[in-house]
Amino acid sequence: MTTLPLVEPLPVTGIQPFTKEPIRYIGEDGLPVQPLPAAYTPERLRELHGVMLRAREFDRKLITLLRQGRTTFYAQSSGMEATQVGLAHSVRPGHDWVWPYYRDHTLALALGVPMFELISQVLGSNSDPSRGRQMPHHFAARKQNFVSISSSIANQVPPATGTAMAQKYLGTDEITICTFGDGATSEGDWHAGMNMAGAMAAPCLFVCENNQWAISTNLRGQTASENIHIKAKAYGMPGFYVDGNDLVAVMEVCTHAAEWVRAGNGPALVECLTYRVGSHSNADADAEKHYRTREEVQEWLGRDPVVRVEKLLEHLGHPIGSEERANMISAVHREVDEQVIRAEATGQPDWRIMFEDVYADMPAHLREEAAMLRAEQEGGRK
Amino acid sequence: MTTLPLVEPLPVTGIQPFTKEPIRYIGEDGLPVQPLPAAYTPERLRELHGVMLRAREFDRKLITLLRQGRTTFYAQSSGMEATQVGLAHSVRPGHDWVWPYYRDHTLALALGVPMFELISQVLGSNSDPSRGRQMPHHFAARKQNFVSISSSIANQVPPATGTAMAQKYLGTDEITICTFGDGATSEGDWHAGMNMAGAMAAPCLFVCENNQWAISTNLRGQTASENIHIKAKAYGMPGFYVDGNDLVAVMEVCTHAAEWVRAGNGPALVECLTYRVGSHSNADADAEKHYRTREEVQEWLGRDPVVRVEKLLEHLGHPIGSEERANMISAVHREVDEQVIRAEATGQPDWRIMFEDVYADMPAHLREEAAMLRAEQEGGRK
Amino acid sequence: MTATQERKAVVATPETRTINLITAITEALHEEMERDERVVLFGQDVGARGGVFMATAGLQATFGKKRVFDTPLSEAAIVGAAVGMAVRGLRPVAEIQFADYMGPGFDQIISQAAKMRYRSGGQYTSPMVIRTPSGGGVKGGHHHSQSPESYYTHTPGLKVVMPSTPYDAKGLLKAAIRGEDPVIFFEPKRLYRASKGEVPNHDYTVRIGEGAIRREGTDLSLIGYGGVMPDLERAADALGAEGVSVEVIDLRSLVPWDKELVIGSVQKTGRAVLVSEAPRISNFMGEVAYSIQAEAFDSLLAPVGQVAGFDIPYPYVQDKIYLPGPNRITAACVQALNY
Amino acid sequence: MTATQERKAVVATPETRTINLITAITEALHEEMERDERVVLFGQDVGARGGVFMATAGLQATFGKKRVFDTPLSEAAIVGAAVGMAVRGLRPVAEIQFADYMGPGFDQIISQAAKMRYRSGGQYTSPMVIRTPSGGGVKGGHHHSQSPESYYTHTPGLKVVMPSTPYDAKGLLKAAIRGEDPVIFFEPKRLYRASKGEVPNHDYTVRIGEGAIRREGTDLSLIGYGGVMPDLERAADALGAEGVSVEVIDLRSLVPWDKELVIGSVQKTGRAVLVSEAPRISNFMGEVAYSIQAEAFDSLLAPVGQVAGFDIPYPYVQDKIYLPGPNRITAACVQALNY
Ligand SMILES: Cc1ncc(C[n+]2csc(CCOP(=O)(O)OP(=O)(O)O)c2C)c(N)n1
Ligand SMILES: Cc1ncc(C[n+]2csc(CCOP(=O)(O)OP(=O)(O)O)c2C)c(N)n1
Ligand SMILES: [Mg+2]
Ligand SMILES: [Mg+2]
Repeated sequence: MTTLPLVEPLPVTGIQPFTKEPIRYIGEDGLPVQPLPAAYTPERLRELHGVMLRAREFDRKLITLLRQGRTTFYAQSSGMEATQVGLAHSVRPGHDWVWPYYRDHTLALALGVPMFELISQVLGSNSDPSRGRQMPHHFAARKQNFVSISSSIANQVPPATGTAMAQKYLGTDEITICTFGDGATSEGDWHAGMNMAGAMAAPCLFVCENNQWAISTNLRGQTASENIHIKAKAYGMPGFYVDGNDLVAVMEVCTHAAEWVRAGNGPALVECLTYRVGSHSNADADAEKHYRTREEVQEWLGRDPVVRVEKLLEHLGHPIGSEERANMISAVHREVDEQVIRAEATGQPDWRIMFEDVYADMPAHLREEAAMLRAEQEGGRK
Repeated sequence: MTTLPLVEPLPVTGIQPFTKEPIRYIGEDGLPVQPLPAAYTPERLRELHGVMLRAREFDRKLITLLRQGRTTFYAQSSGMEATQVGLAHSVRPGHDWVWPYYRDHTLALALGVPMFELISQVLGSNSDPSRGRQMPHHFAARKQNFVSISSSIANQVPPATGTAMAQKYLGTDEITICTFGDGATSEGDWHAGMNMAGAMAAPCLFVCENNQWAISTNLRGQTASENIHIKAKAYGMPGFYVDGNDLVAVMEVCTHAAEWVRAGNGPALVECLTYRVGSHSNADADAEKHYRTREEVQEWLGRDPVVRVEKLLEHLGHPIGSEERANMISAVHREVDEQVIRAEATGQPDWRIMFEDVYADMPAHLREEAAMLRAEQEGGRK
Repeated sequence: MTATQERKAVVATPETRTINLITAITEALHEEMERDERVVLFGQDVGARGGVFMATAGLQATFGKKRVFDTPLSEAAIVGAAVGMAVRGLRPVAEIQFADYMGPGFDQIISQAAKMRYRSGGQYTSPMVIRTPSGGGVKGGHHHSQSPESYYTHTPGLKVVMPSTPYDAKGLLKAAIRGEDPVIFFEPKRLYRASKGEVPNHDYTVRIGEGAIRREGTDLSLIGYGGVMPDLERAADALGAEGVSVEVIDLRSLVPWDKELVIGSVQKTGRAVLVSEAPRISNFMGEVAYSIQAEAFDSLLAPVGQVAGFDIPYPYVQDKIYLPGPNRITAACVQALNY
Repeated sequence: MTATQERKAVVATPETRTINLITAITEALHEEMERDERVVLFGQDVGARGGVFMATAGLQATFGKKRVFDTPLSEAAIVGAAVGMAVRGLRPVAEIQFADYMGPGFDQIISQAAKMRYRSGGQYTSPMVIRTPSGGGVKGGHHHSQSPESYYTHTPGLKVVMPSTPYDAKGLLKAAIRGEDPVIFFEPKRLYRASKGEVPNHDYTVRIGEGAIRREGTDLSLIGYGGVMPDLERAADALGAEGVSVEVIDLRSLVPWDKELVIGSVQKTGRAVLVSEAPRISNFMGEVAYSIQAEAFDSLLAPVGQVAGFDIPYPYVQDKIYLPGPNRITAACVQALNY
């Protein structure tokens, strides 16, 4: 379910940048508003739906893990599955490179990062490929070229440009994908990286997961520009605007934009208009009610991207039965539970690991500090 | 010659943002390409021409001062006089606030900053209002609300937004003017300040003095955007494009944009397309030949903004005679020579002043450091 | 009146209340905004949200959106706007959501805020406060745990403070807002609710630059600031139980810092241990150590000891192990005592 | 072989040339680019212009615009691009035009370059070099004179070096480019042409982390790095003329630094004076001072002395007065000797 073939470009139609309205293929009622490309067979759609649902339930299980005190932080992507799964399908996992942000675990799952690795990171267990160094949701996966996440907003944008520049320098056919939220577009580093990418014609696909809020600041508080994608004009790159809750539209637009980038035209920006239906993070769970109305949240809960695919499948005559759906959900829950047990069984890294990976070799001052800590930690056990 | 009345808004015509070509009133041959607004009487034009020529000759004299070893640095604005003088006439000196950059001495002169103060800063004499603290061309003038310049490119942009926010908060009718070069638009701080200004609807007029080079990097190396003013779209503000070597056009467009800002519409950006005909600075004098062609420089020398006003005056039947011109020039040279003598006569600040103005009061550690230095400096003289 | 006396005086007065550190900050902001219309508050999520730690809770409701407002997500814009407002005559108090996120605003802090008065020869000034939660102990990993104060203490033109008690938090914040210089105001986030103490009901300030003797002692001077202070007290308790008399000093202000108080203490005790949680190399405590040995050399019975953070990025899993705890502090004291 | 021996060996060999420090840098870049195709060079004006100090002069002509190129005017973009390139397998060498302009790239340096290896558990690394001219003495005022190295030494994950001789400049730059970690490579700009010395014609590197004894002595250890080194030599000469035997140490590397060498020297001489030109508070030398008194306490005949920059923004007119000169250094040594 999670491994993707190298992308076969879908037949690209007349997708245009700088549209006034978000590009859409499937209406909120699940009916196509423009012809559905042939590639979207019911089988393919069901497969994609499975990826989305898996991510959704992973999110839900994280809340339980947090409540149980087994982790300390979550940042959900519920409501944003069409954006992240759609984007994943324009990426060649392990070939293209991804500089993601902290809300991208659905993207990670869709790119084939094993759930075990994600769970391990969230728990900070010995099985975490990042060795328990970062707070939950700051994933890194070597095999998928899914680069380690920094909390510092927009920090990934200039490095993503650099990776794309390296790809061009090396003469590869790889591209780099860089994701960020709407809030991130206000940071200086965002601008610096975008402008450099434009000036260097770096093969980088920038994707804004515009979920309309940056903690308590909405898009109008964030910028006076009409929307996000228009900012692409400042960098001489095309800016595409897509309904981020429409899986087909995201796949089509991202694939189109990625192909455009692959063709050597330089970078592109895609704005996926979606919504963060949950709180910003666990730390925001109560506060959220102070800054946005329940009506707004309800309205967007009603625009559920997973449900939209289900409606489409129904329209296509291949509905997902309620029992089938329930079975899918319990399969994911079982999967999470199993991975949690497996990950916890590996234990947590101890103090020794703190001094590793600061440098390639451990310099004398860190050896001294480690020795001091050894005395403290092991001395106490005598 | 240097004091301006509070701006009387010129009758504003159909000046539009986001034009494909720079707005122009006077052609390179000195003939109006659209009707000359009534305010531009020959008398007024002669006065403005005088300001431009004074700045030009000031620039030339600085080279001499540098060659004589009486200063250490210059950053000329030769070729950019129409931009800076034109802009100055949309500002109410001492009422509006200005966050300038290091190439703005023509702007300073046009706003009425006494040449004595500028010369004093360049020489680092005791008469420098900034007390010899900064390298030449980092002016500050309290009376004109001409805020102290930081070398760090684009650093003035977020503070300019802050000053405009304060003006709005205080309910004044002031606006803030913020200038910068083309290169500055690549910095993160530029973006941060512009975006904040848009989001806060701060009364700030941003003016890009696009002289097409940032040291050795030309505009195409700087950004892939079509031009600079289009970047205003990213911030929801209008972006005006003006021929920066056309004094009338700069005055008309800047006044229009400033009035728009004063009217409470939020910020605006004006891009003045001009050219740096000299080297970036004295440090660049030889190197300049390595990165741009002599033909390009010659071409722009042929588009001299001072000469363009002279051609216009000739066309209007009020030519400036060659003798008159020569007299004007020698008057400026005399003025500079006099101010240099006056400034040098005040001497240079000694070591004591180093420890002042770090904080409002001098803390103990600085008193100790000063005492140590006193012993060293005065002990030696015993 | 010495700082110790001052503290006793506070406890003695009937006119006090016990509050926690974050409430002290909210109160200081509230009172200063009432006192002076030039005071404005802004940053990410400080408005309706009340700040991620609720330091500004209720202030927008009280003072309106004009005086308490959310900004776009840019620390450069936030700091820069504060500079520009200060230059134009306001008294901006900007919040940076976590000290770890001062990075994008770094050049505005060091090139604009710190140098405005100096570079303009006093023609322009930037009296402003940057408030920011710092320090570890909340399992926040790299970017919600760091203690970057040394960067700012190394930047002339800035004042730098870090309170550890509600009394100091309120008094220092008021002093910072009323002062004429830019102040970086670090708030030890793990003490927000853990640190409780008395504050007077009347208006007061704590002078920037004055340290406080938390307990007097004769055998060793234990010196710290911010989030580590409760652990210094614990270590002093433990050593006290063994008959060692420890003098505990809270620096409170780093720039300027109270060298006189520290040197006086070490001249008395002959031993000093310095505690901070920032990485050790180029840590502010290096300056304190240098000064002690330079100015109290003949009084020293043992080398100045130091417990600092490790020279590694702040780890997630070992959050608590990273921090100097009472044991590590006690061990350093014992080493100095046994020298 | 000790560093002193090494230096002598170089002078002895016929296979050397005398060049200045900036030529050493250009040569190192040239040779490393020839050796390894992954090495690319970029920054503001490093291409046709050859850099504002001409450190990259001729390199674009030799290696083409693909490998040596100008960037837009953004330090965040420059540093960030280097990180992204390094992560993808290149060996980027980025130039920041002046160390004073690292500010806008600060968060990329501290959050990305410094933490990549650690935070990813070694899955990703960022071997890269940031070269930048630093220090005073060129009448450059605030923004062309500062010595910000302490900020970076306080940032775990970065290596920080600053050579003072052509030999070290070339050898350290090569080591930095070949190494696996991000290195901040400070170039003391006032020595670019003033510092001349021999370099071997054959390929060599200088190990990051090793100091060098510039002259041996028995009465006092005089320790510095970078631009101040010639003044240390002058002070040592002056003291030598008075019969004082000064050991002069050039740290060369700050992180990691050669504590063993320094402690060994002070154990021998009993006196130490540390010289740097950065503001004193939270200066890197605080760590050196702390370590000396902590580890050589019983050898010390006088407190460790320090000559640093003043805690003020770098002034323009008093450019030379600001810097520690031979007189100020000599005075500090005399103070230590007379203690
Ligand atoms: C430089 C920086 N400043 C502040 C923060 C604190 N912070 C964490 S998430 C967030 C909002 C991000 O909003 P957005 O970019 O829209 O992403 P979203 O969380 O909505 O997906 C903020 C302000 C941070 N992580 N980094
Ligand atoms: C942050 C920063 N980086 C680099 C520099 C070095 N520098 C000085 S001027 C300049 C070019 C500026 O170009 P532009 O903004 O177009 O202004 P112009 O000099 O052309 O008027 C550069 C790179 C600097 N002053 N500040
Ligand atoms: Mg968002
Ligand atoms: Mg320019």
